Amino acid sequence: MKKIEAIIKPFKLEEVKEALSELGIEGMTVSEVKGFGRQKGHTEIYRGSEYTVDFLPKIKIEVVLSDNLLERATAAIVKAAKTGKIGDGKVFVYPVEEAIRIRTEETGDQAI
Amino acid sequence: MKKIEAIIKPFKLEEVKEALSELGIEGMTVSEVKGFGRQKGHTEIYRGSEYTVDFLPKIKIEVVLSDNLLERATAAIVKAAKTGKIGDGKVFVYPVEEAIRIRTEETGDQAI
Amino acid sequence: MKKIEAIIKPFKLEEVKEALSELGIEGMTVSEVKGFGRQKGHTEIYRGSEYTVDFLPKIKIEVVLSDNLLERATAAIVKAAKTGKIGDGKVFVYPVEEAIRIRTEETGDQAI
Amino acid sequence: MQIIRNLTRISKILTFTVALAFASSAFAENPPGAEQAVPQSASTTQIVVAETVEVTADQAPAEELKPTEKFWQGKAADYATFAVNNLWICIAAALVFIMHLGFACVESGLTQSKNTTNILFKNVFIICVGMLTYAAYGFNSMYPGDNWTIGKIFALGSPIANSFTEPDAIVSNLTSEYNPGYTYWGDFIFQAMFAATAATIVSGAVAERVKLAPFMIGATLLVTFIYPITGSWQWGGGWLKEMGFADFAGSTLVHAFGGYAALAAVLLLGPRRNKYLPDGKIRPILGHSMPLATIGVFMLFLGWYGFNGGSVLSAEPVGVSHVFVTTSLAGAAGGVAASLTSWVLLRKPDLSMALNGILAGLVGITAGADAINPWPAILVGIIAGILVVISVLFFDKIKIDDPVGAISVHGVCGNWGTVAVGIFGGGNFGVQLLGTVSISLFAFLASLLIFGALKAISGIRVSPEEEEEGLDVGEHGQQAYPDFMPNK
Amino acid sequence: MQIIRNLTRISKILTFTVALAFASSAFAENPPGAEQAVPQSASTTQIVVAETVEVTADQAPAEELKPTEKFWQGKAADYATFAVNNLWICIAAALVFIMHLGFACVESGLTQSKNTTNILFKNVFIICVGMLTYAAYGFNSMYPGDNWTIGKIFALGSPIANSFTEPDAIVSNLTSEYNPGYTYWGDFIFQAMFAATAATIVSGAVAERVKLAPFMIGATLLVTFIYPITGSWQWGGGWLKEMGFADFAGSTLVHAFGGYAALAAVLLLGPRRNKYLPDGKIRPILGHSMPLATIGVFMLFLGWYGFNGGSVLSAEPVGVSHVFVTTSLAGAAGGVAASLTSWVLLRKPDLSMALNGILAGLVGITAGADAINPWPAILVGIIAGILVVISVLFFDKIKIDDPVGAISVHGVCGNWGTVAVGIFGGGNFGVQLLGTVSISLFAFLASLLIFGALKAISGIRVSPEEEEEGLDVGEHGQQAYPDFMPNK
Amino acid sequence: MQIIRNLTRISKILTFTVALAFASSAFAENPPGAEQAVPQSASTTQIVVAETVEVTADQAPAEELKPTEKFWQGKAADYATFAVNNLWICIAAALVFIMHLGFACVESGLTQSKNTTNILFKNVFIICVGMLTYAAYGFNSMYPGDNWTIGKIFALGSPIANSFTEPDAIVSNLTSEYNPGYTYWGDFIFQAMFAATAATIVSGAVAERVKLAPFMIGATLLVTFIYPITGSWQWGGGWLKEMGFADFAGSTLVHAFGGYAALAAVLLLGPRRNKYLPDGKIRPILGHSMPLATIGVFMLFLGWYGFNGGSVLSAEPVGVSHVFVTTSLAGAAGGVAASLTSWVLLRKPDLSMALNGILAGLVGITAGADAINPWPAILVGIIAGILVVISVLFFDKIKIDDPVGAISVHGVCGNWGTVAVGIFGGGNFGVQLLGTVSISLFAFLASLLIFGALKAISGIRVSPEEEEEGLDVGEHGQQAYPDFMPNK
Ligand SMILES: Nc1ncnc2c1ncn2[C@@H]1O[C@H](COP(=O)(O)OP(=O)(O)O)[C@@H](O)[C@H]1O
Ligand SMILES: Nc1ncnc2c1ncn2[C@@H]1O[C@H](COP(=O)(O)OP(=O)(O)O)[C@@H](O)[C@H]1O
Ligand SMILES: Nc1ncnc2c1ncn2[C@@H]1O[C@H](COP(=O)(O)OP(=O)(O)O)[C@@H](O)[C@H]1O
Repeated sequence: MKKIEAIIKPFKLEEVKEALSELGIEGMTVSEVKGFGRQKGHTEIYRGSEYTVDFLPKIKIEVVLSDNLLERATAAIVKAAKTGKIGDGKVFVYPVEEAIRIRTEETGDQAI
Repeated sequence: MKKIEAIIKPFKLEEVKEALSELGIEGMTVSEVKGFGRQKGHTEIYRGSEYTVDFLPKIKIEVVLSDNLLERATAAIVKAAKTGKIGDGKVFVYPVEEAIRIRTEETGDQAI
Repeated sequence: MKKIEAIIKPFKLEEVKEALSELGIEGMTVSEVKGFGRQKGHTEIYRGSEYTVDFLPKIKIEVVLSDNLLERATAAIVKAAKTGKIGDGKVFVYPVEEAIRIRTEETGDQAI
Repeated sequence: MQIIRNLTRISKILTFTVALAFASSAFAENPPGAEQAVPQSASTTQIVVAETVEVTADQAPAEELKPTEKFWQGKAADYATFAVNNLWICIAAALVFIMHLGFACVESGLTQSKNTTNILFKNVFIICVGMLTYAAYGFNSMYPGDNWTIGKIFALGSPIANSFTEPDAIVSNLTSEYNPGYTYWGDFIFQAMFAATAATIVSGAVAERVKLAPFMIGATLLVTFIYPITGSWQWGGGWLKEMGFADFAGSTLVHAFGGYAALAAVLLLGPRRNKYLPDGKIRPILGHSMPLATIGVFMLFLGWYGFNGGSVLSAEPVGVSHVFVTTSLAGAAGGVAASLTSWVLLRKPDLSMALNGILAGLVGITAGADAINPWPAILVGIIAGILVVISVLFFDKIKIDDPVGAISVHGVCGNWGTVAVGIFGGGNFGVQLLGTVSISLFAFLASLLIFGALKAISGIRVSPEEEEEGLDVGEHGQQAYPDFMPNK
Repeated sequence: MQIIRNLTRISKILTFTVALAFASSAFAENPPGAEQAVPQSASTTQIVVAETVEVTADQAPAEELKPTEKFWQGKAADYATFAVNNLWICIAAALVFIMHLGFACVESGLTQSKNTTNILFKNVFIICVGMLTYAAYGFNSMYPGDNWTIGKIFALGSPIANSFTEPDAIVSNLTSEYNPGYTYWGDFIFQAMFAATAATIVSGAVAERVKLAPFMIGATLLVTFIYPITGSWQWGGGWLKEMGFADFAGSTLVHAFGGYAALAAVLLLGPRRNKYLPDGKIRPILGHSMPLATIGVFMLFLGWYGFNGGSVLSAEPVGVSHVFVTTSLAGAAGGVAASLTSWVLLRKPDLSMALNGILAGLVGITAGADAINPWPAILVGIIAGILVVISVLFFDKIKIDDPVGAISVHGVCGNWGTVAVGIFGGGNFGVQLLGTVSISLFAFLASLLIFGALKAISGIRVSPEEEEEGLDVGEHGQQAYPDFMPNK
Repeated sequence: MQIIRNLTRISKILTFTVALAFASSAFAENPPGAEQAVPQSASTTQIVVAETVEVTADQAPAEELKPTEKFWQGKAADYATFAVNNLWICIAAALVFIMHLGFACVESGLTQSKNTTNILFKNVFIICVGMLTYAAYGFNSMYPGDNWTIGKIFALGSPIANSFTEPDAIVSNLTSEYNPGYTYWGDFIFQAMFAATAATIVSGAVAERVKLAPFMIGATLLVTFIYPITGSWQWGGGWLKEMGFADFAGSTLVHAFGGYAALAAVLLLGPRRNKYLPDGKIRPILGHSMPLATIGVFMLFLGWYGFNGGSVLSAEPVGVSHVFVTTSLAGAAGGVAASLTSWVLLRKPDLSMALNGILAGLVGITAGADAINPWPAILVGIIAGILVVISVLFFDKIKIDDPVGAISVHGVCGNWGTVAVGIFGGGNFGVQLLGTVSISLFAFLASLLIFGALKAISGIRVSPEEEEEGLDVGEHGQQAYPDFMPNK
């Protein structure tokens, strides 16, 4: 099993979700994060003092899936999330040692 | 060392926390996430337009622990978090290569 | 590639960010989390009833980086985040199998 | 299709309801206090300015004058006094109106964000429906004049008048003949604003677990049928009035009424899940927004100037200014006393207690704002401020779960304020006690009956799952603060 | 350096503007309705109390009295009446003022948090600039007296008077000679508060996508030049007035005006991104804060007591109290009707619809608050409450994207309220229809012209990227709720 | 046990305090301005309506009339005028009251969410305690009549009267004999509302770092003892008044007083951590809620109609309506000017600056709202709006950290408004300058002394850790927006 962690632009969430659903992936966990990267933030002025907003709002999607889905899933995410503009985000892949569905106590690929 | 990532129903947090404490686990990190899964969301109407809330509020618990605690910890989490109803969540286990306590610079099992 | 996950005190974020920048690390993802640990929370009273706030606000920084940067990065984070007081937080290191930059579809060290 | 069918249904129901009211107001016997009520197409002709009176008095033949103009002829000074009195009643009504925003904010601020839409909806609904049913029934039930159904204890209500067309009726309802302080309309609207308050108090105490529809029905019944009964006992000239009971602006008639009706509902409902733990510990459930609660209390304080100030029932300078002083000082004293009490008893100054303390002081002085002098008013406020903290702790101890402290603020301090008139305001202590106890009891029993019946029929509590998830989604499908949302 | 240069520039521009206004007010022909306007260093001398009048009348020689004192001599009762009338107009102006907070809260509550600062800024700006341009041009354009430029259809505006110094001018502008209900100043300020309302209505409908600068220009042009034109047709004594049109406080003159101006702007702008999906589905874009929206509606309801109550233009007791009753009941009925309608049609009771329903009822009764009796007023409110729900659904269906329902609430229910006077308030149905249609149409066309021109010149819509990211950052560089921030 | 012991302690302290006040008010020499003050059980008998007067005048023997009824006999018109005047003072007091909600919202909106409960608590506390101490000491210290302790410079305070029982005292305190505009009670309550304002201004400037208890003590001392001193110099008829100083509603007496007291406190406190970085950069600390700040400013604007309008001290039509116009226009001009200035100087239109600009315009016109004509009032507002932006930048440049701009808004623009009366309002420029400088300086020094002493005794600043973590948890153990919480 692998875990895909995708950092994407917030407004791409729905498209990525649908792309994953089409692959038969039925579960994922999503959170709001702030990203710092090549996409530089903007400089703003608040009551006369300049400051840089260099942490931009991003969405993090986490999906644990079986190894055989990995390639298609990353490709689908990349396709759905791409705008071609800087700041589109990243896909990271991590090894997963175990997964358990709390409700049924199933483990492994059954659990996800 | 391993990392357990448990996605649970929000109102189960306290019970899971206590179950872990009983095992002698003294540290964990918690965040609010939204989960998409078999537990279907609900369809609502806002000013006449239907929409589906399919991202449901969940809590993510992250615990890094030594290998020997792993089994007992997952079991404890599963037990504490289970309601038997769909949407109870998942437990994922990941390998951890290193841990450092910032305050003391201890590493490995000492650090967690 | 490795992923560093650092749980730090919120007001140390800027210093850690700068320390990492100085190493040439140009990307990271940040989120707000609550931490439970040796740094005990505080007992408060709300309308006469006591309760314990044992989840304290922390910041989680995630950086994926190439193996050769790992040591320097962890050292830099530890140095920047340390106050010496309890609750300074942790640095965890995880293996990463792949990274993809969505915009360019570059992979591996190129992507981060 | 479905939509159109539904729509037709709604409009039929609504039209029927209004038609009924129309009919009854038009053909029923004249409502008590109103001379007659034949419908009239427009009342544009009613406006008169004393100024004009004098001018026209010289030039136009008297028979062309409108009835009110005729009435005021040669009484320019009385007209001016009547105008300022009536204006004050109207402004005071607007101030009491804004108290309902205050309740909405306090109640939603002191509860969890997952129940916020629900609480706001309840408050919005109650003020709206309360005004309507008070027009349809309550006003005449509460102020029956001589039309008591059961001597000085109960009067059947009826719709308010729709208009006055006969010259005599115009004069006797729309000039100082009706009352030196206001017209029939001014009287109605000021009282209507009071009416919904009692039900709104209940709303806070039952928050975070009561089912919407039964609550709406129960609250509507309370405000429509029950509040006017106890109201009639005193302000309607009933048996308590005759005994010399004093309750200037309603420490008992409005606040204790609401507080004890709330108590009954809370007993029937039970506490929120996980509020009282098996091991005997009390788990606090934190209010989600202190700014909202603070806005609410300031709005209530502001509105109280209308609530108490308007209860002078005229702009009489000594009365109004005296009431402003006692109301302000008692509210302030309650806030300070509760702050200090919470600081000493609970280690740190608790903003929510300070806010409750202000309200406690205001509720406390409401019965005697006219009769109690400024310095004793401060004492009334201080005692109310201490009392409310202890009372909140006490109800929690005996596991009566009142998320916003409504029973303590309105019930307990309402009682205190009423007997305080027997101590500091020249009232008869025994009568004061009797009055506040009997009305509190009646409100409690009536509420027990209504919500008890609803509990038996349909249940009054949401499912444990809905309670966990929040009533906003469960009852309204609408979060108060919806956050990030898939973007397609 | 740069700063100083910029500063000099601003102050030059501003000084120039004010100087211009000064000049025109000082040297221009006397503004219509004001006898003369020679600048005067101070007006401290204007204060007079009837009390004093009598005293001084006995002791001091008459020639030492100030003009207003002289005027009121021997008319102590008329003075009292004038004082209460004028006071009410001033208080009513303050109540209308607070409606602008209401709009700001409703509009920001019903839209996304990333556009909140922008909406608040627009509302703050409009009320400020609206008062200023109404002083500089609008008041005299709307109330031309006999100074029509194009007979009963259009009058050129001019700045309001700066002061009155000649005894005759003082008396004819600052006593009941000007109007039995208010002084020249009271008249101006009450009307000024109304003026900005129309533009504020537009603000809600175009929210979340309109470019700031063009909006500011367009709204300023609307409120300065267009609103006074249609206003003059009725309240300024123009052609509609002469036909017997009735619009008591502005269901059409203010609300439908705003609603149809909004409609034109929305048509030019197009819907928000991703609101109407290619597959025909409508994607709701949730309002980010129900408490904010609720605070807004209560503030509007409160303000409406000034809006309608003040439109009696005096404190005449029957008029004011009647208007308070009809306004309250219609607003309440709108809220209840919309709640029930949304419950039946949309499965669950929708708070945002209940709130819109209250506003719909209030807009509906605004034209006939004086002329319609309480029970028909409830019917007007009920119909408005049902209408607004259907109208919101309808506009969404035809893909006209109005985030807060402004077109439905103010436009559609403004029309309804105006013709309702023809049904329930003794008005001529045909004239009512003609009036509301012609003003709605004029507002629509003028807005189409203004925003159309702005669209051609500079564009009126932010870039898709800015829309995604939010106008708060795009236009203001300022989030409404900035959260965690690097700490160094 | 512990609880009961603590409770006994509190009630002892409180009873003692009140008893003291009682005693002093009952047995002390008559408070200045009040004829006598023998306690009286109830004052229910005070209500009189002119109406009644006339009726009873014919029927009842004169000796049965109450003193006020007797006084008003045959003066029905004067009674009406007095009623409207006094009513206005009372309503104005309620409007000034709501300014405290305005301050609470602005201050919490423009600071971080971790300090919100603390700021709200401070504001709630100040208005409460301010009213009480003004009753116990301030009112009579500020309005000593002839009872100066040190000629025209200082008067020792004493508690307000508790009641008036002798016929002479009743007439001389509760009719127009006291003042043509209000009763003794109306006078007190209007002035009491003003008193707390000065301390509230300080609250904003010291936000996010001041220790709660010392702040509460310092603010209480300021409002109790210092504000009445400078107040007495002008409104109490002191030395500045005699020099011809003009400060209509308190640009200097209230606002500059508060602003300079704040400046001293800020200098003693130092800036917030990490606000001014070692490399000379200024790190902005963003306000956490723009809607809250906006609600606050609108509430302040609304309240200002009472603040300035009530300062006419009667409902005299020309005065009130003139003040409404100048206040509105100056506030609006300030908002527009600050918006444009921030747009030019700071690249984008800054909502927080627009909001500050409105307040600046309002503060600016406060000294001359009666004496300055509308067009110059706009100029006063424009200059204030520009000034406030520059001033905020300036104080930040010299590292004086004022989170909400209180020193600029109230201090600097208070000064400007006062000298503006010397330019546009017929005041003597030199005297105006002298007045505003001497009061600002006195406030600064007194505040320096008070907070300096507190700093020496107990420290006035929270620990760096508490500052990082937020004062809500540190001082109150209560977050303003508590989020998810373990559920057991
Ligand atoms: N090394 C990294 N580790 C973790 N997150 C990263 C890293 N680099 C980038 N990110 C995340 O990806 C987001 C996009 O990266 P950025 O460099 O701005 O643009 P791009 O994806 O086009 O290269 C960042 O905002 C950050 O959240
Ligand atoms: N493959 C997955 N990867 C990551 N998170 C998942 C995955 N599947 C489920 N989840 C998380 O677990 C939660 C519960 O899953 P769900 O399928 O709804 O019910 P159940 O746990 O009963 O199978 C989801 O809301 C989601 O947050
Ligand atoms: N085993 C763990 N797994 C995950 N997070 C942990 C663990 N232990 C501690 N943490 C995180 O680190 C934070 C600091 O830990 P704590 O024990 O309070 O102090 P210290 O870092 O000084 O040892 C905690 O608040 C929590 O967020």
